[in-house]
Amino acid sequence: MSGKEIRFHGRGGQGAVMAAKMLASVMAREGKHVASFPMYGFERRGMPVIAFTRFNDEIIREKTQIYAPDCLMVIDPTLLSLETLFTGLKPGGILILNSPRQLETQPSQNLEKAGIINATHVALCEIGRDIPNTCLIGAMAKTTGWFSLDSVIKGMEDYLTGSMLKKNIRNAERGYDEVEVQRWQ
Amino acid sequence: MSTIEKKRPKVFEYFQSEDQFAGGVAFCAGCALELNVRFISKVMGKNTVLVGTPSCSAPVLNGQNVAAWHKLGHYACTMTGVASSATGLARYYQRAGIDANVVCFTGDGCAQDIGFQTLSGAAERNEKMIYICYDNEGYMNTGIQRSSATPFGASTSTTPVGSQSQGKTTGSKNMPLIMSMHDIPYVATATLSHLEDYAQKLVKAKEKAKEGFAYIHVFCPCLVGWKIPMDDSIQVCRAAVRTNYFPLWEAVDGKFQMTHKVNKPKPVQELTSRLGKFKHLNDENLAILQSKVNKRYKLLQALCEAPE
Amino acid sequence: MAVTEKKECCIFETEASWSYANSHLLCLKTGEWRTERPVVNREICNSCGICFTYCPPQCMVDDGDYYKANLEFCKGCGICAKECPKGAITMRSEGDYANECPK
Amino acid sequence: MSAQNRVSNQTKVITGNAAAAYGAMLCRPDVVAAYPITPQSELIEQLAQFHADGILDCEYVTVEGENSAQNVVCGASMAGGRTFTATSSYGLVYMYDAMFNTAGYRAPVVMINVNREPPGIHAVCSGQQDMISVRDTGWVQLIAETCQEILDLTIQAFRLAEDYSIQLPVIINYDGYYLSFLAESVNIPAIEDVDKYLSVLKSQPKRPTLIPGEAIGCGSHGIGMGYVELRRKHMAAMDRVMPIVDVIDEEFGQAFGRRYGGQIETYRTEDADIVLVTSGSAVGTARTVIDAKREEGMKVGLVKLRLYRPFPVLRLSDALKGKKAIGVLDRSICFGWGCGPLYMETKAISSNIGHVPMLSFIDGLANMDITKEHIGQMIDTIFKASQGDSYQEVTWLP
Repeated sequence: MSGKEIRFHGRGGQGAVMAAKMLASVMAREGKHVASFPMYGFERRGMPVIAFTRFNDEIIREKTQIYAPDCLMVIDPTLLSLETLFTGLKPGGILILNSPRQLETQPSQNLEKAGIINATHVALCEIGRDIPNTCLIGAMAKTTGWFSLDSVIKGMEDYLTGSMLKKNIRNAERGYDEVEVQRWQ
Repeated sequence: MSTIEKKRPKVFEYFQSEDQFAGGVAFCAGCALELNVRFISKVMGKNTVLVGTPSCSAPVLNGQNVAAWHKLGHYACTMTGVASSATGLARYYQRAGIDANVVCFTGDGCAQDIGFQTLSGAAERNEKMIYICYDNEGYMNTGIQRSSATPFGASTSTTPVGSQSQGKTTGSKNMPLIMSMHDIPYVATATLSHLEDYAQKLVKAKEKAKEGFAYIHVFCPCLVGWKIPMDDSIQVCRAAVRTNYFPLWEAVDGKFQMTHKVNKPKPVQELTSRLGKFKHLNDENLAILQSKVNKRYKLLQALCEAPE
Repeated sequence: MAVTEKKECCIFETEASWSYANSHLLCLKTGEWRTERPVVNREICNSCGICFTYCPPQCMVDDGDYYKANLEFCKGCGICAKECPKGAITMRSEGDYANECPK
Repeated sequence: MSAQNRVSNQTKVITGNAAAAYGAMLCRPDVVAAYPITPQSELIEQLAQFHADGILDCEYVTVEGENSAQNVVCGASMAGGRTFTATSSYGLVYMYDAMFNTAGYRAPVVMINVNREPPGIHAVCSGQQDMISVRDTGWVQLIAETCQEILDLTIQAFRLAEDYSIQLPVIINYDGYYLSFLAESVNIPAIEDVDKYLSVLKSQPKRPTLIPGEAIGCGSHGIGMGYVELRRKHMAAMDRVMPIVDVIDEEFGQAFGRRYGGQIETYRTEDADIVLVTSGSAVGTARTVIDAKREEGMKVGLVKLRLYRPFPVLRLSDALKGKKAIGVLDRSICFGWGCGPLYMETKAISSNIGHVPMLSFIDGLANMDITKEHIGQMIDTIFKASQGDSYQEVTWLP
């Protein structure tokens, strides 16, 4: 496996930026070079937010936005209606989606599989608040197979401590265990 | 620099050091500001660092190349940066354990107008320093333009008297009261006719500046700008106090009190008649000015009588 | 190009504008500004020191039991005369002293 | 373990803003003053957290505006302290008058400027116009490319600013968004190693400071030749910055194993026929494009401008001498010359490098992405110009 590029879609306050950063920490634990950054103007609750994460065995030089992602993480199911959501997705692309239900149709020709989990529900159970991002990273580990659950837990230690860390570990574990993968040819 | 042994007026008791200024410095003959800076240097002592800005005092406070007119520590800065520069100095001295009185010394234009934000900010942060504003009611150094301290009706070069104008149309900012609303340990007004009162306030400010921000607002006439004879500036200060135009008060930890009660205040005309800048004032405008003085005094009285 | 040639510095020893009053104290002979001088009438003066207190250049000096103006710095503003509670000081035209040898 | 080393002496995934905060913390500033502004806020929040956690032992002044921030650090610096501040765009121009003051006082303040478009056409977006606008305030200006370089350059900036032969304030610029919020693996050195790196400053003579009770005045009027003398001294100090930036970078390399090339870094220029000159985050992207073009057989190189003020005239001339065509990519514009400002300055050294086609590219304004495709287009255009094709001097991308 060489480099991968992931684009995160969320709304302000849902932790899309944090998820992107956390994924970078996770992949750094896996010994990869990493780069992650968000793109937004004002920090506003509810406003659609995009963030990017790259990882690679080689050093990452480019500082551009990601136009042809290998994977999309969609933190808010309502963003599925976004016309540009799948723009640039590479053939064989992967979607990690927070949603209570499976997709009825293949939303993009290039989408090969989708890891779907009701991460909001899991987060409300485990954390008591709608912070689905760590659950989705757990789901990503399972769906993509790019990194281990162990690295996810270690990567979270850069950002969380104490009871919040414990709750989020549980959140990620459930994401890993409970994600349902849909496939298309 | 002179010393004197005999028959010392009481104010001498407050002097910490001799005059730190050279014998001859470039202030106008009879300038109250000259008395002001020399007086501060004596009461505040040698450990004082004055922070000043372009103004009437700058040619004397600032050095010229490697030479200087006085032996106090001095930091010159922009008009926008007096209280903030002083913050930097004071904070480093505190950190390094260096004992110093950091004293900002600016005119009203800097304190109330262009440097107001930074002054307000430093006061809100309760920086351990003293800010002395010498209020000559306008921009005297640049040629007598109006500032937010210029009183109602005063003629200045930017509020001139003409067929359509009778001088400044708005009153002045009540600066010392504004500063007192910053919840700082010490605020006082002072003037040069009441030097013992002023000295006591400087000493208190020095003491209270160990806890936080101390502000003294000094009524300081300008002979040229106010159009008064050169021997009259002390008389003008006295008249300002007697008419309640400039009452002497202090607020220690938010507790207001008059430091010099005027029993039968004179009409404000007793002051305005001495000043060329009010020469054009008609009865109607004089009455407006008087009512502004009364209103301001009543507010101050109420603050002094406020229960703790 | 772009390298400033070295020139002897002549005024400052420092890189920035620092002044050192102990070694370089400036002083103006402000006495030369004066058109009138204060003269103390010792018959009336009670040496209360008020003239000294209010003198802007602080140049009233001790003269035995009395005060007198240091004419090197006295600008002749007349505040001492005006503030004297006894009226012991009068301002006299410098013209009256034109024949005096300057110090 | 020291409080600082609980969070340093390790490699961590952190943002450019955090890297700057770590860099500043490791240099043990005495006084920090700052006012928040997007995209810098995270930096000063991180410093505030360090302060709250006892990791940063300093006077932290939470001022009411950037103008005050600049005056606070200037005052504290003249009193004798090591000082740090950070701002961006609107904040930078709001401290314009105070920046002249700091530079004129030769106060060795270190300041981060997170590049963002200035007021006028309001844009909470990346762009280098802010740093261009303070070009002639007399500050040294450096530009970083990566998060690691931000941290390393912050440490180097204190070494440079406080050097007795320099005594100048230093700005470190890095692109808002593209670097400020970029999270990368960053090696955070041990504070003892930073202490050691900076210890050379302690062996130097002490610069003058404003000590109470000593009859010293700071900022006296420069009269006549006094003024002229100080101006010449300021300029001479700027000249000394150029070689010392190379020395400091080499010392840093010896201490920490990371070298950045000093005033400029050349990338595959040695045998190159054509060269692209640029700065900041665009350099990283340009490297990947240069590599791809090299694969195709095109002899193209890259110059990364690290020192913006003083302008690295000699090093840049050496790097560009003998090339067949030169392109300069700017993330800002230069009124009056109708081109990019770095281009204008590069053009000013054409007498040193010979008259060859020079092309100005303007890209990346207001967060517009400087993509690989854009840089590819630029290089192709430079190549064609080098082959004698007619070319347009100034090109706006996209």
